[in-house]
Order: sequence, then structure tokens, then C-alpha cells
Amino acid sequence: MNVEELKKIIEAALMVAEEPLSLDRLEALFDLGLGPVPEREAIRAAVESLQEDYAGRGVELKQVASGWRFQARAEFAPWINRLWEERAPRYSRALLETLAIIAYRQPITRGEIEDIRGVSLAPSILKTLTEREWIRVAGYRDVPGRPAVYATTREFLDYFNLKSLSDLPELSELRDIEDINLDLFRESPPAAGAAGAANEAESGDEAAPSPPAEDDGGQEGGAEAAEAAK
Amino acid sequence: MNVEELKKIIEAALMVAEEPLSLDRLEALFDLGLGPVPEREAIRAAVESLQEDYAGRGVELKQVASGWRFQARAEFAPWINRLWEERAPRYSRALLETLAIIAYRQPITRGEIEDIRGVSLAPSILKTLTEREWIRVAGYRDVPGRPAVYATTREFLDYFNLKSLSDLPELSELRDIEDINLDLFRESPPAAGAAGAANEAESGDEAAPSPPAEDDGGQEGGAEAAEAAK
Amino acid sequence: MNTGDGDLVTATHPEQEEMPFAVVQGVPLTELPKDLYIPPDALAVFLEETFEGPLDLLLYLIKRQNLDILDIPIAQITRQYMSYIDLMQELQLELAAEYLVMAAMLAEIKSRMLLPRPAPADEEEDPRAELVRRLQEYERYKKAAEDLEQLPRLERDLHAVVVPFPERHVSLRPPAVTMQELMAAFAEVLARAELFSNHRVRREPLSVRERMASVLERCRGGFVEFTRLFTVAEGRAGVVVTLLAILELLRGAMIEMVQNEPHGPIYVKAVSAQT
Repeated sequence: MNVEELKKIIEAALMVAEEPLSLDRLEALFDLGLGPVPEREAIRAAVESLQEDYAGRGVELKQVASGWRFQARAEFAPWINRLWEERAPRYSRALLETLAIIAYRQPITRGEIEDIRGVSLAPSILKTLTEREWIRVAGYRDVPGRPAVYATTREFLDYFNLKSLSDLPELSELRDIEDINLDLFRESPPAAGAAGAANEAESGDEAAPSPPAEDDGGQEGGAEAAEAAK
Repeated sequence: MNVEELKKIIEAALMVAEEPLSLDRLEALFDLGLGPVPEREAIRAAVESLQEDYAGRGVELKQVASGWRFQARAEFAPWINRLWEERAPRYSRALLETLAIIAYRQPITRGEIEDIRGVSLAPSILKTLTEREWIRVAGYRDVPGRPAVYATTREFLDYFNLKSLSDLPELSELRDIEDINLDLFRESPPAAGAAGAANEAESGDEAAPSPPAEDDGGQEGGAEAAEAAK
Repeated sequence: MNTGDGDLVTATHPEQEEMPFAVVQGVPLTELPKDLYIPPDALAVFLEETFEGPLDLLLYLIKRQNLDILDIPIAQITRQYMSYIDLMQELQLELAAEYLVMAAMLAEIKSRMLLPRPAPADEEEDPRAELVRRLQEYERYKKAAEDLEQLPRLERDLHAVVVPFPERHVSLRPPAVTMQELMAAFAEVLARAELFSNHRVRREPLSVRERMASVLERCRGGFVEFTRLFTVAEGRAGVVVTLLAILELLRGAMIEMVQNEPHGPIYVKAVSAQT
């Protein structure tokens, strides 16, 4: 089988398949007992060559967690979505927050999710996430009650167009309250400006020590103390 | 919207739609209220241009009664259909025993197999083993009824990765296995082989059809017909 | 120039004057916040749907005033928080218990901060530390959820290509078998037949069995000269094995032998179904 033929079969298979195909599954297609199976590298090369072929077209060949899939480009969604009467499902903030916490903190128990969000979790949320196959029970924690721990699935990554968890947007940094070097009980705390601190949070830097030049701390400290005294 | 963009949107829509799209439906996609809707002729030209683009590829753009649709080329059926291949249920213990008896005691008649196993043999077993090309009728015994005698094939050796029958484990090894593992096997028969089985299925399927040099086909065919007729 | 965080003298900070939530020091909040002046029914929906819990509400209060989360003016925030709680109760919204727990926590922090100042060397932790940690922790996942919402995803932004395949059919792949399974099966047969205990059946060298099969195969097509069944290159042992195989086949009536004249060539032929 020559390279062109190999490419065509892979192209057809990827387009026909209802789910992304891994290199393993592509390789298995050729295991017909009719002759030598193509090298894995040849299959990989064919996939990559296809990816280039489709670079400027209406659909693209994308690698997600469970393999490769052809998909219509996101930029054409406004037109494509007119094919369907129904709108894509929308998800509540509560559901998305829960999903995000599981994605970044897995494996995690329901109680830990509730601790982070500060509210109890409606049972329907974990149910919906499980039914969508975005999360699954990954095990049980060996503490009293043996609570289930949840983790995300490959389907979750596939759905959000991701190859692995490390492709998730970066989580913002936590800053330590000590970092602002503010002693609650000191007369003149070095002032770390609110705006500056916010910027630092954006860039994820360690909060820098406050500039020594700024010297309006005294007044602030006083105000703070006055407020605290109320 | 330029011609290229129009083509890409139509390409994406045809690729993701669940059914063929007519020119009417394609036209409706552009009715977003964001600008002029492309001329019908422009849409038709885009479709025809796409059809040419895909002339030599793994999928083709075809016009059917209700419109246009992409479909994978029929010539790739042998590969594509493996996407949906289902694994047949595991072989029965009776079948494996029969195969083992034939392997170690060949050439052997059906009656002799039944004597050893102490039960009569379901006809489907020899049929399945023959269809799998692991056994064949090697000849006939010149006793009343002229029963067929069975032997294993080269495909059998290939599948089990044996160079010749003398590579079969010795019966003395079998006794050890019996002593040590028999109970184990009884408890969970496939457990020992489960992982290995998958591996062998991979390599085993490369078993080539019998070399054409073996030209006893005519007689064998006749013999099998005779066997089947009984 | 930066404004000091945690400063309650709001009048000195221009950006805080723009904030609808600016609270003048010492004046208790008795009115509804200005930016919430909307019909009560709509307000109910707004409150229910806007805040995902007490942490979310606190974050909202902090962000509205551009305050640094690390240095929140606890008395001010507590007051504002309580005004929301009152409002929600007034509107008879079903208030999750967590909101009240948070109110208690804020009050507790506030009271700790009123305690007399310890000695400067004292390394006492800021009473707000735990709250700040929780707020930040929640905030980062709130942000992560927003990022997640922005990711292109199937159904909404992306659509998987699925083209039909007219020749589609489902085939069955035969099951795999391992040598271990085969041997286990045979071991069971042997055990059942009590072959080992009685020694009724002599175990034969496999090579004879194998040779039987190959001899049988070679003489299927018709008569083969006896001597041609032997391969001299195999040496004495090979020849003996072949002979044993032929004898065994003869005994089993699977081959027939003919000799047309004394001392003439012997021909061997497999017994076939026909004749």
C-alpha cells in the first residue's frame, strides 16, 4: 500500500468515525491479514500530512485527548449552528465551577468541592456531569464514610477540544497574606497599593515587597486602626 | 464574503450535517441578517468546486436525491468496516479441549475425540475450528464408515506462534500445569490468558492464507463436502 | 499614585467615589444599595442567580470597590455583607445556611481585630488570613470556570465531522485463544480421562504424531513412492520417526500400501472419502 492510499483510508476512517481515533485504532484498521501492516510512523506521518492538507479548509484535523478527529472550524459556528433547530446546551455557573474544581483538583470529594465553593452542592450537578461522561468516580477516600473521589474523563477533554489536562488554562496564583507584608498591628505598615497588588495577581508574580519610597502608610494604618476600633 | 470563505462554510456544513443538504438549505445558512446572502449560483459553483477538490481523496461529495452529502468511498470498505467490528464471544471449554486433543493426538477421528472427552461432540465445534482454519480433514480411516481424521493446520501453528507441532508444550509439562494450576484454571479460566490473548490476537491475525503451493485443494474440498454431507 | 488598600476614608480616594458602594464612615447603611434599585421581583432573581454563595457575594463586594483581597477592611465589608443578607431576608428569599455561617465568621473576625494589640514581637496570625485564603481559593476556580466557559467546545463552537459510509456493515472478529488456555483445556481432558493414573494410553513422542500428519498430507494426492517419504538428510533419527509414523498410519487404516511386484517399489496412498 502506498502512502497516498494509506492517507485516503485514514482520511475516510477519521471522517466516518463517530469518535476521535487514536493511532492504535488507526493501526488496527490495517490489520486485515492481507499483508504487512503499515508502520506506526507511516500512520503518524499520514495523519500529520492530512492535518496540513486541511490547514486552509472549512474543517480541520485536530488532536484531542482520545485521538484525532475532523471538526468544523470554530469560526464558522455562526453559520453551522443554523443547521440545527436546537441551541447548544448552556451550563450554569454552579456546574461550570464544580467542573473546573474537579478538573484542576482531581481526585476530589464532594465535601472538598463544597469547601472551596462555600456552599453545598445540588445533587443534580454531579449527576449531570456524570451523565455527560465528563466526570467519573475515580475511587474512594479511605476516611470515615469512604467518600467517592471524582475525576474528569477523556470525554471531558475531547468535548473541550483539549489534548490533556495540562492544556487547561492556567490557574491563577494564590498570594499569601504575609506577602503584602502588612502587619495589622503596626503603626505604619508599608503600603502595598491595591491597584498594584491587583496587577501582580494578574501576572501571577510573587507579590513584591512594597516600594519603600511610598510613605503615606501612617495615615492608612491609622485609618485601619480607627476602623478596627469600631 | 469572498468565494473562498463561502466554500469553506459550505464544506464545513456538508461535513457536519447529519443528512444531505439541498441548495435551499445551504442558502438558508447565510441568512444571518449580517449582510447580503450569496447568490444561488455562487453556492452551486462552490459546491461543484468542492466536488472537484475531493475528486482524489478518501471521501467524495455526492449528489443524492435530497441534496449533497460527503461520504467515504466504498472501495475502502475492508478497512473502514473494521471500525465497527465486534469481537465474537469467547470459545467454549469444549471447543478448546477438542482443539487441544486434535493438536496432541492428530490425526484423529471424531469418535476418538468423543472417547477421550467422554461426551459427544457438538457438530458446531468442528465446523467452527475448520472455519477458523485451525483444523482440517487430513484423510479418512479405512474402517467401517470411513470416518474423517482431523489434523491441525499451518495457520494453527502460525497463530500459536509455533514452528512445528513438536514445539507444543510437552505432556510432562502439562502434568505440572495440571498439578499446580488446574484448580486455578478452573476458578478463572481466562484470567491467565486474558492479557496475552490480546497480544496474540494482534500478531496472530497476520496468519496468512495457506500458500498456493499446496495444491491438494481439490481433493480437500471434495472431502469436506463429503464430511459436511454426513 | 496607588491608593492604600483597606482605607475607609473613601473621600480621599477618587476611584472609590465612583463606586456605588462607597460607604461613608460612621454612617450605618440603612438603605438598599443604589445599584440594586430594581423592582423587587427582578431583584429576587438577580440575587439568586448572581451569587453562587457567601464567598461569591463577598468577592463581589470586594471587587466593586477595587479592594485588595489580601487586605480587606473587615468592618466595612461585614456591614455591606449584612445589608445584603438583610435584603435577601426582607425579600423572603430562601437563604442558604452558608450565608449566615459566613455572617457569623465575619463578626468573629471583626471582634478579634478589636482585641488589644499584642506585643510587637508576637507572631499572631492575621485574623483575616483564613477568610482571605478561602476567598482567593474560590476566586481562582471562579475564574477557571469562566475560562472553561470561553474554551471552544463541541456542539456550541465545534462540530465533529461524521460522514456516512454507505457500505457499512458490522463484522465479527473471532475470539483470541492463548496457548495457556489450550493447555489448560487439555490438562482437564487428561485429568478427566484419568490418563495419567492408569497409563492406559502411552504418551508418544510428538514428532511421530507430527510426521504422521505430514506423511498423510504428502500422500493425499495419490500414490507416493515409499522411499520418497524419507528425507535422508534428516539422519537416522528422522528416518526412524518417519517409519514409525507410516506404521502408525497403517495400523490406524489411514493409508494404504501397494506393491505391484515382489521387491518392486512400494507405493503409499492416503485413504480417501471416495472409492
